[in-house]
Amino acid sequence: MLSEFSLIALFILIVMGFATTLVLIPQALKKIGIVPSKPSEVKYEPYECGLETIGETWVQFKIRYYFYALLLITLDITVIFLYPWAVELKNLGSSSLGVIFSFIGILAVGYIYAWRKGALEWK
Amino acid sequence: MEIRTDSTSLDIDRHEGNLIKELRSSSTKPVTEPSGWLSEDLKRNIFLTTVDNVLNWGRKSSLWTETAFTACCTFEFISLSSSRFDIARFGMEVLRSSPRHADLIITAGTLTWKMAPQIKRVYEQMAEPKWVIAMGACGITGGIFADSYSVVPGYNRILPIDVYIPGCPPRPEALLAGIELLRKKVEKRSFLQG
Amino acid sequence: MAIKTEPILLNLGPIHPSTHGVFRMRALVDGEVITDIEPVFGYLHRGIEKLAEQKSYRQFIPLTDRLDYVASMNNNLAYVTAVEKLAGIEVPERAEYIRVIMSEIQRIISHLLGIGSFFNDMGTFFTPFFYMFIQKEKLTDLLEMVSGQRLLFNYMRFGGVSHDLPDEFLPALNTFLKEMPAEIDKYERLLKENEIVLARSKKVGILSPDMAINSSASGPVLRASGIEWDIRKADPYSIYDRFDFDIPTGTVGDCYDRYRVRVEELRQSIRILEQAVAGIPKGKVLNPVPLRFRPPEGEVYSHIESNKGELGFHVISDGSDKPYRLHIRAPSLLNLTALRKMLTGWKIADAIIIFGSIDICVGEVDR
Amino acid sequence: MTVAITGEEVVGALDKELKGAVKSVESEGILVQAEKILDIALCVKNNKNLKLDYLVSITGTDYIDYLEVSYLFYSLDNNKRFTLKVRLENKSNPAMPSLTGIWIGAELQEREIYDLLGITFSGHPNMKRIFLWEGFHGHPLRKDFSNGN
Amino acid sequence: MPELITVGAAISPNLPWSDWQFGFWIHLLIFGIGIISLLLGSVIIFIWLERRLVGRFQRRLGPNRAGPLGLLQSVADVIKILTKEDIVPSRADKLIFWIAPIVAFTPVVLMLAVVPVADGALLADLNIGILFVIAISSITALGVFMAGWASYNKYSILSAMRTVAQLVSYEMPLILSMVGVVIIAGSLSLNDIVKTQTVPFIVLQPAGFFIFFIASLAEINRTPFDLLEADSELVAGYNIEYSGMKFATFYLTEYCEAIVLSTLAATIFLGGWQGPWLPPIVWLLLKIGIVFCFIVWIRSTLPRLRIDQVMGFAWKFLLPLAILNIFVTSIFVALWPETPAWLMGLTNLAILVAYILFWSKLFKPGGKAVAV
Repeated sequence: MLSEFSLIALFILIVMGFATTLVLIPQALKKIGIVPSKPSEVKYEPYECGLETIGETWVQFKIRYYFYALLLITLDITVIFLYPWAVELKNLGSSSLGVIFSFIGILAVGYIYAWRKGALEWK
Repeated sequence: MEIRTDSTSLDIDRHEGNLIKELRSSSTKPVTEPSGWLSEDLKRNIFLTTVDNVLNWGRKSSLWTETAFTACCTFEFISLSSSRFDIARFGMEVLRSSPRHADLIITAGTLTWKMAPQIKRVYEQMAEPKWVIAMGACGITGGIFADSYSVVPGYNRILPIDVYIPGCPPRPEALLAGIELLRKKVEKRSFLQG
Repeated sequence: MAIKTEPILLNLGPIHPSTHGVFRMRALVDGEVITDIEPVFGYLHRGIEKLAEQKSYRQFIPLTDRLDYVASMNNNLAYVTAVEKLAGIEVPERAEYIRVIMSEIQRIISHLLGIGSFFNDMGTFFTPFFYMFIQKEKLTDLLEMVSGQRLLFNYMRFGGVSHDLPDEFLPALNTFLKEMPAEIDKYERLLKENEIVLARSKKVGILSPDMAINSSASGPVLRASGIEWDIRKADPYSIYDRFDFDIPTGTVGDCYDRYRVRVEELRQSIRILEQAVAGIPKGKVLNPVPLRFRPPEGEVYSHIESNKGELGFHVISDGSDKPYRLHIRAPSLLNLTALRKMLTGWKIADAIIIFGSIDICVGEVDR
Repeated sequence: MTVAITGEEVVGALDKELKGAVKSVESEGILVQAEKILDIALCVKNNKNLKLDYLVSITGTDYIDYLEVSYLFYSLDNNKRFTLKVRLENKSNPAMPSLTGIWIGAELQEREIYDLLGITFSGHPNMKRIFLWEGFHGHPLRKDFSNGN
Repeated sequence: MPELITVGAAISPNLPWSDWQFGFWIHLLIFGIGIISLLLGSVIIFIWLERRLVGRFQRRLGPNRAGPLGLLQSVADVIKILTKEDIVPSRADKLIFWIAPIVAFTPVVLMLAVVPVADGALLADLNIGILFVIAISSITALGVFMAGWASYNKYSILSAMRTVAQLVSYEMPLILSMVGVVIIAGSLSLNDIVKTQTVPFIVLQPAGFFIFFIASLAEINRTPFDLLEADSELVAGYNIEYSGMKFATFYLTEYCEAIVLSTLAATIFLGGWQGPWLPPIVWLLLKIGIVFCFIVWIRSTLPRLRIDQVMGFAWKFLLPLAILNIFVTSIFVALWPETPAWLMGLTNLAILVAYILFWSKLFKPGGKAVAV
């Protein structure tokens, strides 16, 4: 079984190698002169509808965006228990149903609590 | 730094006003086409022609326009990319709004001095190789508003122009002919021009 | 305890895919919500009112085309009726009918483009826009038949219109009028009950009636807030009192109502066109006026119901052949008075939709 | 038909002390002193039978020896219209009170008159140039404006 | 189901090179290069197909001048973008700016490693195929966020923030929608799932397919959820400062994601390479094309949703439906294993329709009513 993952690991290397060559081709072509390059000071300033950017760009952003990431982590744990159960449900029979439904029930309580508290709304 | 649009906007306006004044005083003569460097020793024709043809064919048949449309000619360009005079046939219906992706800027409309620094900045931020089509009488000489106090008499004061298309507004067929002219110019471009 | 976040100053700048031309808004954005927004005008200010003082009355007609470049027939009509009112020039019967036909065709074109770009801002990637554009191309052919131009027509003169209708104009207009209602139903099937359109535009950017009156909005923006005020009914100019049509008004005054009012106005324009085509008499189309035309000294303000709202020309003449002062009451500029209050507090996605639903034309805003 | 309210009718509707501010009465409008314009406008707007609640347009004109600003109002309910005129003799830096307190619609139009004619409106929330850029010399719609481009 | 014993070599027995001494490397070479070239070839074709199809939806011709029927249009795009100038903004975070396209592109190609092209013909027959796909698919969100944050541009920052919100919150419905399929198939390996699909799972699990398709539409940032690159609001989204080949990598990623989504939908729900007459790979490509055309159809008709509606839709509508779907399928499989296929499919469909009707009463369109 382990060699399957070694195949995947080698494939990851192949793809990353391919991606980096894809990105680095223009640098090589620039040396030959096929890719034109005229550096100018204005060209490297950020584009904002034809105006200079005013004020800082990397600022403290609203927490609202990250909140869903926290919510995902809490609900992602179900996957770790759901998938093995789902694979073996045929031979486990009906006894495992009760276990899983109680597990999902506990999780649903947390989910409904978050819902009622308005954590899901986008304030 | 706390930014209140009302209170601090006056000095933002004043800063932009100075930019406009500088540009207005400095741009009195038409900007000529920047002639690329052509060093003699690199003129190996055989190698050039095949690579040139493939590159120029690629660039010619996928010109992406930058949405820097100002006034009435916009609607003639839109009717060009609509179902009747379909410019998508030439692969040009991709309207990229960021100058980094675009390689052709069609100046559809009158250019005023207040807009000039913005157009110049967007042109400079476009990635090489780039081309400019001056569309309409306002683009060529300021057209019907040439003697107004706030109109730039022609885009070539600000940008180097490749193709001029007369007409106020030029018909879509005229615009298509202008684009054909530009595609011929792209075809004859040697990549050594940088 | 909310962590203190800093707003960023975002330029929805002159070169932006959905600002309908060169219009700029400086927005103070906190995360996704706009806390304060300031529109910046003037990127297309060509000084038309100053140019008017250097041109004779007749030379100024082509300049009126470039005001609201989607409604050039209505701009001509407004300017020409103003000077006729000042100088007391009579217009033949057939010319009045032709003017009403041209004005209503221009209204259909402008509303089609306005609705199309409203849905472009909503993100439908040009599909409804190109469907409406096909109908607009048919109308452009009609106007090209009459004036030889596709967009800026310079067609009307003092005392009538410059050319008579070619013979194949009225049959072509009739075939268009027969097929247009079916096309409008096609747009309705695609967009009217679309859940995403409803979710994005219902109760978004509400302009209350008294705020609309106080900020002197006009046209579909005013009528969408529930005020029934249309110059064609309130102060009928040319021969609009002979046609019967009704004025669609909205109830809530949100983006959806503005879109509905424009669609209903399309249907009303078709009704007017049918009656005008049926009743058009024969006869000459122009009472000629001398080239170096000198209206008497005086002052006049005349207004018409252009596509964006009440378009008025305030002409002051001192007896010479050049107007002493010519002020243009631009509906697009005054519809933007309440823009700052309408956009504050909404998200960027809503701000683009609300701005799109007001449907301005920058040529008219900046003159 | 949008019928014009006659000057006399409006002067009759004004309160006593405002009558002094009326300089002359024309067929469709009245000429008033610049300082009293706020009270007259308020009275015209809130008067029951006048009800001129819709500010249509403001036009500024440069008659060589004075600057004239004319306001046009509608009453949407009883379909009436009325003009209010103000003359400013001092052309070096003309100033008059702004109507944005009563009609929000006046904000952009007054900024346009400030930009193109140079009349400053006191009490205006955002008195800046609207069309031209800060640092533009002169006001284009003045008759003595040299077109130095 | 015979236990697949991999004798020495890591690949299933019926491949010709399975017992050869260098079998492992040959297998890697053939399938590795095969996947990348097949993907790039299909991207070139699908870009052209999309532009033609959107053209036809808008009653106009698509590109037909570059080469016969415009087939060389995408090739021309590639040549032009390859020789475009590379711009790295001065105030950008250089390292992350360079790495972002690679981090965004790699996971998309990796997902194809576990997709069977024919019986047993896949790069690595992991017995945890679906779990691998889910784990890898969340890395693209990271790549897109890096791109948005590193390019020091206000619009791309907003787009990066929206990535965090949207791509993350559509992970949950995506994961839970596949649990129903796993319960019926009884195995995680995609190869076994395709083999057990005597009846395509879309018939057995319509609710599962509904959630899977909508959640992955949001994952690949396609209308009506294309908030990341909302070109009418945020000028060009996260790739506003990228030009030349780095921008092409993002453009490539977008289309690779669309193709990978169609492949996953085809293998998991439409019965992968199974089909009566044609060879298996042709069946797979046909099904991919059908799903892709459906995506293009949606793209050219529907408008875009707002960020809070997208979030509300994921957490309040899709998630409960996914849990309900698992609930119902597990009861069927556990208590009543030999139910006829049509009955299970019908009840699933009934639950989906009832759920939608129940929700349509609650969700009234009309954002927060702010009167001015």
